[in-house]
Amino acid sequence: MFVKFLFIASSLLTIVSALSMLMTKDIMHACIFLLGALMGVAGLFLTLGADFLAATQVMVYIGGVVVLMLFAVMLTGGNELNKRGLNPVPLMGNKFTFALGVFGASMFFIVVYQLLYKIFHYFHLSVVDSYESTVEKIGRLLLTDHILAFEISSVLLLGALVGAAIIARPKRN
Amino acid sequence: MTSTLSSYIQSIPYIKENLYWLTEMLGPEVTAFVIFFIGAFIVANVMALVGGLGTYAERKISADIQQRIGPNRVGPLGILQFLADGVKMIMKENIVPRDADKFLYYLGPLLCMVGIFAACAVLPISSGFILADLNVGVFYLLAISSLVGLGILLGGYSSNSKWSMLGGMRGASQIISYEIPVTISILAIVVLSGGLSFGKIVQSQSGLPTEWYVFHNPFTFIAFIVYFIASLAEANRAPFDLPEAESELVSGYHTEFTGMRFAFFALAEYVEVFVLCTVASALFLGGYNVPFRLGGDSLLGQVLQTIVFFSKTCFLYYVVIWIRWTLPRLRVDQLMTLCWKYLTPIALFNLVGVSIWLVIFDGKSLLQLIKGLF
Amino acid sequence: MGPAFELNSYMPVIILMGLAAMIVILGHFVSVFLSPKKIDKYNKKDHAYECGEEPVATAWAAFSIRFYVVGLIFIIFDVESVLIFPVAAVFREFNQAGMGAIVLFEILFFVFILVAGIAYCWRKGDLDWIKSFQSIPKRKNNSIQLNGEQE
Amino acid sequence: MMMGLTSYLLISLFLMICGIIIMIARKNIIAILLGIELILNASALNFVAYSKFVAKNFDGQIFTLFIIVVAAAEAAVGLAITIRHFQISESIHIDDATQLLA
Repeated sequence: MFVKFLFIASSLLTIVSALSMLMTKDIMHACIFLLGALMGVAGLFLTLGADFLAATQVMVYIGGVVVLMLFAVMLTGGNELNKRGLNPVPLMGNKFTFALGVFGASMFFIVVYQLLYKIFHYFHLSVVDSYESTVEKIGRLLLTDHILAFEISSVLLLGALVGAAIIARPKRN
Repeated sequence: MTSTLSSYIQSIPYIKENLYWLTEMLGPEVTAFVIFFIGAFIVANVMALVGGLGTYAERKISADIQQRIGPNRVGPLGILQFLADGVKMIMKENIVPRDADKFLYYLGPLLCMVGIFAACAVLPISSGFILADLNVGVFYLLAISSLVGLGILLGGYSSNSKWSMLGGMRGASQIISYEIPVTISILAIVVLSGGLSFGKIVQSQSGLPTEWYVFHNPFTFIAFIVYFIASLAEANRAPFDLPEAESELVSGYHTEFTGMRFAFFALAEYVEVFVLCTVASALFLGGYNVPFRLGGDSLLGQVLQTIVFFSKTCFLYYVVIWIRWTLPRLRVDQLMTLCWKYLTPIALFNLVGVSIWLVIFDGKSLLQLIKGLF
Repeated sequence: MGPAFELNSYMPVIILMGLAAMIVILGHFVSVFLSPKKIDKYNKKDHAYECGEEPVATAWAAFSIRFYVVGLIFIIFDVESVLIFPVAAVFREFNQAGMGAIVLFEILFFVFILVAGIAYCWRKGDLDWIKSFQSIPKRKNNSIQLNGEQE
Repeated sequence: MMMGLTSYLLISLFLMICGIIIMIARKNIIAILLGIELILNASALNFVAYSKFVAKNFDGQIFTLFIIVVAAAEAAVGLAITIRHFQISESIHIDDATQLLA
């Protein structure tokens, strides 16, 4: 029962935040709605039994990427300068096309839902309710099967660190 | 309902009968919810009380250090001073800066409070009463407490004044840069204890100081010092409270917040200091373990464990307040140099040292090795 | 293996988040309801506090880039510690199973590559906070740099 | 019924569509980077859903962990480029980023 509540709450949070990211005129609000969408996806990871991934998502994305986005917005002139790029593009259509689009999309989603539900039901991919702790499993897999990816990701991080540091270094004139 | 909280409540004799009555009446899921709600309600109130008493303790101890009396008007010995402050805060007028960003203005304190109170769910108060004994406990706590940095950044940004924005940015950059030494020194303990859940880490230590992780080996001792310094900086406390202290920053990111919003920022700060002291005492100083396991897991044992838990945490809290009123404040560049050029390399060195120690001595502590020699 | 983690044990987390949000929202509305609303005669009250003077220009000026470099180094080390956490949690088990040395080598390899990264940033001066844009060569007797942008 | 594989796929499809729309409709570089983050999250959600319902092992979760690693590195470098572009041409509107040589 709690799983169903968590599922509904986090999927609602994700969908509402993603939609309002589309609508908002203010870049800072867009960053905060990204934060809401990431929180929602972390909740969905929880319902899928990936508790370590939910905590990673919160720590890396919300503690790191969103903070970096906010810093970048502030460093590039804050709100005033960024308003220019956010007004709706004229070809986005007016109210009528918007309503038509929403109606079409919802029809599409309902049809696909019924279709996929039948297919997956046929292949017995019904709900599997075996939650077990993932941290030890992921740690063991990282050390045995995926050791190469583990080591190469440190080289990737080194490259990102050095590259971004060079780019972001103030100009020596 | 195999979670530790309900097993703890079932251990109280007369509770067991009504529990069955409750489960028949409401069904297992809802009783779990009711029990967890009561537990969470207790923890939330205890944390609010701790935040309030923190302000009182701070003013009383600082008065003691400066040979003056400190608050003694409201209630016996001034204990209820924080209630008076709370009421004063509620009665303050709600002034929002001119064209401040309303949505972010109210979101800042909310993020701070949610981040800290959600982190209180995993604190190991006693062997039975860990509200949520997640097996990603320590990692979850680090993740959710990174919301505070965001709350401070939003608070500073949204109040439309250059100074609070600068204070907010400085506060956020200080918090996120000091999160690295905290994370890496906690990693050193996780390597030794072999598990992420608070219950397991505290259980692997025991009551006597010989078994604590602080004295386990020299690397964990340095890790404790690095952790304590970095957690002071992460809570914007003591010699690192730069964002709201410098003269030209006036009061940093919470200048423009009046009344209740300011109270939420201050409460979040005091509860964060308490949470960080709890993590320090749980990871390094043997958490709630009573020496010689007096009282075992019975109800009396639980109460003893809670007393040991609060005494260790309050001792660390006293040290934090004591440091605040003795050490001078650091400049911005000294602050950042300390973090990136001293604490982070030492923390990384500790992590390497602890893992080498674990492989060579199979995780035995220094004292066990010395005992093994004779 | 590992204790079967019950999703129920995440219920207190959600409840505490709800309680904290409720405290904030309730506290705010109680304070708005109770607190006095003085009329703002000279409508100066909601000016941002600038030690009394008129607030000058908007606040959203561009700041120096050091804040970004700090955030950048933080996120790289944050991701590194996220990757090491599961490995550290399993390290003791592997050590008891006799494979401790291999895992130790893997962790050292992983950490030392990133230590090389921070050493590069240190050497190139990205870590120090006071760094004037006009890169005046460091005077031997480190007298005060007058025209450096001190922050 | 509700929590099957289909609902997770549809949510990640919705996130993907929102990400793509944001990348197309927005003219501000940082908003486009936000759209990229959304698309990466949509694929991560798909991986975890399939690894739970179909493969029943942990490969999907390991892959999502590395998606998060790469997304963090990408965001760091992308924002560094944006800030340097802003320093040079005083604007982060996508249409002003026309010359390769600063």
